[in-house]
Amino acid sequence: MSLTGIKAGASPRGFLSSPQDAGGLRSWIFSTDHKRIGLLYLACILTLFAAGVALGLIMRLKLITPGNDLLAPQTYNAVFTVHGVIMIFLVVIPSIPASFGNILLPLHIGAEDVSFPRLNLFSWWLYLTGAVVALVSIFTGSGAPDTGWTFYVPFSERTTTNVSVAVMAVFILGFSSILTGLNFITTIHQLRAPGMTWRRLSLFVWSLYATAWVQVLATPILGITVLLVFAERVLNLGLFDPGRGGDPLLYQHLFWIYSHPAVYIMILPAMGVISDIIPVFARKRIFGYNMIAFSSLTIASVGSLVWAHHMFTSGMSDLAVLVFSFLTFIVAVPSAIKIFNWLSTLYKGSIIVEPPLLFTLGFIWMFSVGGLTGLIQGAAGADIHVHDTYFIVAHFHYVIFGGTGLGMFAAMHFWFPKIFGRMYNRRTAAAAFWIILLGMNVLYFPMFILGLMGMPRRYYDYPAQFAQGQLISTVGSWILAMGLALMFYNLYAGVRRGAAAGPNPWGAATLEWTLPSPPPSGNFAEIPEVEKGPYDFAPDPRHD
Amino acid sequence: MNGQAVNVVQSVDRTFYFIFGTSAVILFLIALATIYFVIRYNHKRHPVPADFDHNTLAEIIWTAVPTLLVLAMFYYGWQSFRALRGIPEDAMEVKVVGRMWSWSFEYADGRTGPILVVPLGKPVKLAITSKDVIHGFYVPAFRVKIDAVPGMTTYAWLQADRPGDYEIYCTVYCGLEHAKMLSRVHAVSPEEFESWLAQGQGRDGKALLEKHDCLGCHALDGSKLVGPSLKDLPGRQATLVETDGRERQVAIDEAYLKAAIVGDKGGRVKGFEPSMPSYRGQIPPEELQAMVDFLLGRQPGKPLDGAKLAEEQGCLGCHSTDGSILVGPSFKGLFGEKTTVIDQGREVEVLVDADFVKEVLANPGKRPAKGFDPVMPTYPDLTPEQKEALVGYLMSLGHEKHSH
Amino acid sequence: MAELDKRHAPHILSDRLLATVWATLVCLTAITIAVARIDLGFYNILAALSIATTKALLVIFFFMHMKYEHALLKWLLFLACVVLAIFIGLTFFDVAFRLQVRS
Amino acid sequence: MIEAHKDYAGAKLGMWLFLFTEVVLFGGLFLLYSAYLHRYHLDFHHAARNLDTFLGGANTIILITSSFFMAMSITALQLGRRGRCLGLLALTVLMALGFLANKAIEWWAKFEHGIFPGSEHLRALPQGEEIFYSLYFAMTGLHGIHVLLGVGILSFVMILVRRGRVRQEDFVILENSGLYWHLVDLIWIFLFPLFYLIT
Repeated sequence: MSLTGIKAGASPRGFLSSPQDAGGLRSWIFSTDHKRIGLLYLACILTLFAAGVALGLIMRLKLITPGNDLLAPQTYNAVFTVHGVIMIFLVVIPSIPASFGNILLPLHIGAEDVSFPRLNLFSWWLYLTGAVVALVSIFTGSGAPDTGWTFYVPFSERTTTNVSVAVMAVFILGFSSILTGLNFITTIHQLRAPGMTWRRLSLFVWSLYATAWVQVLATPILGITVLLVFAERVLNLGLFDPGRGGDPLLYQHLFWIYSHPAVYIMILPAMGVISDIIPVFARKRIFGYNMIAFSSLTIASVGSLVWAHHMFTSGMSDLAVLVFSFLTFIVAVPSAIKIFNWLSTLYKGSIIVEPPLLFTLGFIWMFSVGGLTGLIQGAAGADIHVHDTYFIVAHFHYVIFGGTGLGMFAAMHFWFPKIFGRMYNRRTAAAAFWIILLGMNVLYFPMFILGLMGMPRRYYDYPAQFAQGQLISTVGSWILAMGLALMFYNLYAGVRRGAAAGPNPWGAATLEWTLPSPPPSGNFAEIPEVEKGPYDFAPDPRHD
Repeated sequence: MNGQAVNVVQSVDRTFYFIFGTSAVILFLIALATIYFVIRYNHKRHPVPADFDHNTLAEIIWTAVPTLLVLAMFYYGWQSFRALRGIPEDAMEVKVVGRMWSWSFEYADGRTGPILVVPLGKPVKLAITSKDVIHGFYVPAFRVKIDAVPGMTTYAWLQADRPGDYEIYCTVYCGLEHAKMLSRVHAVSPEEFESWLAQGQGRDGKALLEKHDCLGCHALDGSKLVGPSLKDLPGRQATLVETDGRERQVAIDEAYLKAAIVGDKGGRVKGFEPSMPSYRGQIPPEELQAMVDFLLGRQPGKPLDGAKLAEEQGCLGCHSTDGSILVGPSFKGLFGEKTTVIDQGREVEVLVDADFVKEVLANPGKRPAKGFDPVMPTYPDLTPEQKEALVGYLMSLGHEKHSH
Repeated sequence: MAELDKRHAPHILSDRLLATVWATLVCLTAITIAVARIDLGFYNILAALSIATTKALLVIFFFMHMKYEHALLKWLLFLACVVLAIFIGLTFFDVAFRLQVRS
Repeated sequence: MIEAHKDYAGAKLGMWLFLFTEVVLFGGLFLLYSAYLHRYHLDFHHAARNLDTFLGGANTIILITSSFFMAMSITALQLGRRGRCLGLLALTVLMALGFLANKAIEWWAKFEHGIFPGSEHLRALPQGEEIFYSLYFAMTGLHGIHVLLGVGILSFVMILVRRGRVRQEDFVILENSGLYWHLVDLIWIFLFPLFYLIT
């Protein structure tokens, strides 16, 4: 699309510029424009991500040698709890859907906004409220929560720390997530542009759709669960307390009924991002569109049935171990299919290596490590040994940071020129990527070994035989931090001083690239008629 | 024996290596493919992309093959899980109790201890539970892990084939000292095990403190762990913080210690978390008494050493035992004699007997000795036993003079 | 592409139909109380839940207009109920088969 | 500013999705209920005997009737009879308040007997009965909060109807509030037999 597509009189800064009479912060925090809301989410998420990373670095520093007393035991316990709560509930779960989902969903389907723009803004306010309440729980009352992000009973009922406030924060955040999911499902059903059939949806939208269903149907279980923990602490209700006839394992069931599917809330949108980026840089239609879309739905649905594989050592029935181990292995298949489809898309393409593709390849590698080590945990017997050890810590950091994190960074580098109308320095971005990749592996790989050696997680101190791995891991954390700093600095510089990017720097074929960068407030001057699929590149594709 | 003699560790490890090997190959192929494609089909080398977007045969293959592979993994995983769960019928049962933040192991004869002693070559069945929150019982060397859940008993088993010590960890986060909830499996020859078991449980106070897991949180050497140290308690005071934040001083005496053990001391000790679980109804009275006696420095069955007590309480700083006059009258020859005191401004003769000594200890300013400054402090913290012991001590010094 | 927007004008339910549904619901309530007074053991719970489900379906299909909604919405409702049933059902693989419940 | 969507079907789809989340929210409690019923079925039978079937039955009838009025009020507005719609809505809210009053009496009576979460009396009962009462308070309490919210929502909708913001041509807000109210009724339809009738 040429520059003539820009509406006459449209600001070159598109939705980023405010009307004359309503500038400033208010025009952002009360805006119902999905792109502004998406950017607000992105800003909050990245800020909290930085906070979470800082806590992670502190923990790694504390663990650099055995017997180190940089942090008091109670402080360490609070730090890993807060690191988990921030990273899971405030960063990773909303990460891609709330930020890029909001920005891109209406653009991808050719709509002027989501179905319920005011509800969308309300979701963000709820998110902000949840974040504030979470912060309040850290700095007030009898000390930051020290339960781990899982809030397992009966410990979470007994500890005197500020758990009651923390679980309310989780409840509020859950509500925010539900409303976003509900909004997205309605939008995808109702607001697709003429000609935008289900089979012309981008795979990113498909992944958002699958994710949204998990958000709507699983999150309420978390809501009621944390409400009950709150009620046990504050109202003296006794539903999980073993001293009063309660069954603490039921808490774990309820918790994981949400929190396992939450892993798919985290990873599916990243897979969607990857599915959208690969064809663009291979200049080739996505391989197996139907299978990828279908596997998103399969992962979301079967993935909701495997929760108790977090409980193989909990003392639940052996039959349940059998059933959930089996279901867990079944859900591995659609993930494998996605990987093979991505590889086949690269096969015989005409590949141009740009930062978004680098992060995408990083995603494939890291997610493969995380996914494949997950198989060890799915196998009932092998899981017993590695459960609740550093092996798990390594596994989920590979999946969530290596997967969702790199997916998010890929999305940031891919859609950056669209959102800001500028380009970052691509060489610096590539350098940052390699440093991040190196740092992640030095940080997390030793944890697999530590876990196999028997090092349990959530230990503020450890016996001497684990010292070497812990030291390497801590060094890795510094490499990773440098890489992240470089990447964020580069993006920030791009926002400030980057060269103008033009409407479609990558030569991509989804609808958002037909708009000027940044897109104008109302998106499309008129609702487009869609006549081709999201990956049907023009015959002479190369833009340069 | 009964088909259960399969080596669990080998079974688990076989599953692990099978999955690990398969995964490593797959990972290698994926990584290789991405790198190869990016180089081989780089736009410089391969400017025109091929135009295909599906291949039914390939898709069927790469759905079917992973499905078969994961089903095989599932099968092996389940087999090794069954090996872990299939407890041999001839196993010796040991009860395992987790509590914040220590393990305790109880054998069939009621003997308990903080480490798990097992005989070589014999399967040991562990019946595991918890007194407070969920803990995780983990022995990496045996690939054994199962949660200790309050209100429930879970089971595991292990069999040691080589003598030695194997670490036990807690794997479910359980609060402040989760990282220090360590113990070990001590594997010894069956003969050694039998003789160890035959020794029976120690019954002295220290052994009992160990038995009831006190020493996981309270050191005997003065160091500060989760709870205050139990060293040199007699005559000390504790600062309690009540729930409303007010602080008060209490004497560490028998009543206090007993209340503290059952969770009734009415506040937390300043500088510590109120994390001590209540032992109400869990410790037989005679064991409780033995522990308290030990903590208060009493020899069980023997009276307190009055001389030592007088020294510890600082009496001898003002009262000599050799007749010389310091700040107060000498203890030598004091007991059993008449002495002159000031009672409400008047000089009165009183007999120094047990009642008088106790009165002075409780309220020295009431009837101070004539010729001395009324500077003696009160000793409200002394227990009745301690007072008796001091009386006895004074009596012995007085008796000495009479015998002259 | 708003697929739910087939704009068959909103269906208006007559007061008489609503009153019939209401009367049925009241009768079912009476029946369920009556049935509960007969001791059928396990079947008491089954009967109570069957009647409750019938009542729920009446409310959903008439009071909540589901009878007149697009098939998609019916399927989604079905999906939500199935998901909940599966959550409860799968949990019973543990709850009903745990070796021993109390120490 | 984008003009407000008049996507009637979309608004209803969104509302139904929200109702699904409500169903699943209560679903977590139903899961607990079924698991504990399996574990303590005798205790549950004993404890349920202490609940007043008459009060519970009366509340069932009250809610069903209020649901009925709610449905009729939508019919009335669809036919353009605003006064009748308002009257029926008022009746619905009145019924809801009646339900709450009834519930308050019932809870109060329990409190009088020393039955409230964590009470000495409860602690002395068999564990299954204590769990039963905990579930009873949790589920009817959460339901009660929903009734209270419903009263608020319906009162607000009454104002909108009066002001003509909700009218014959544009009544999706009324319809969605109705859906919410019927859901509250639906939940109670299940709570009633589970707590009052399993003796």
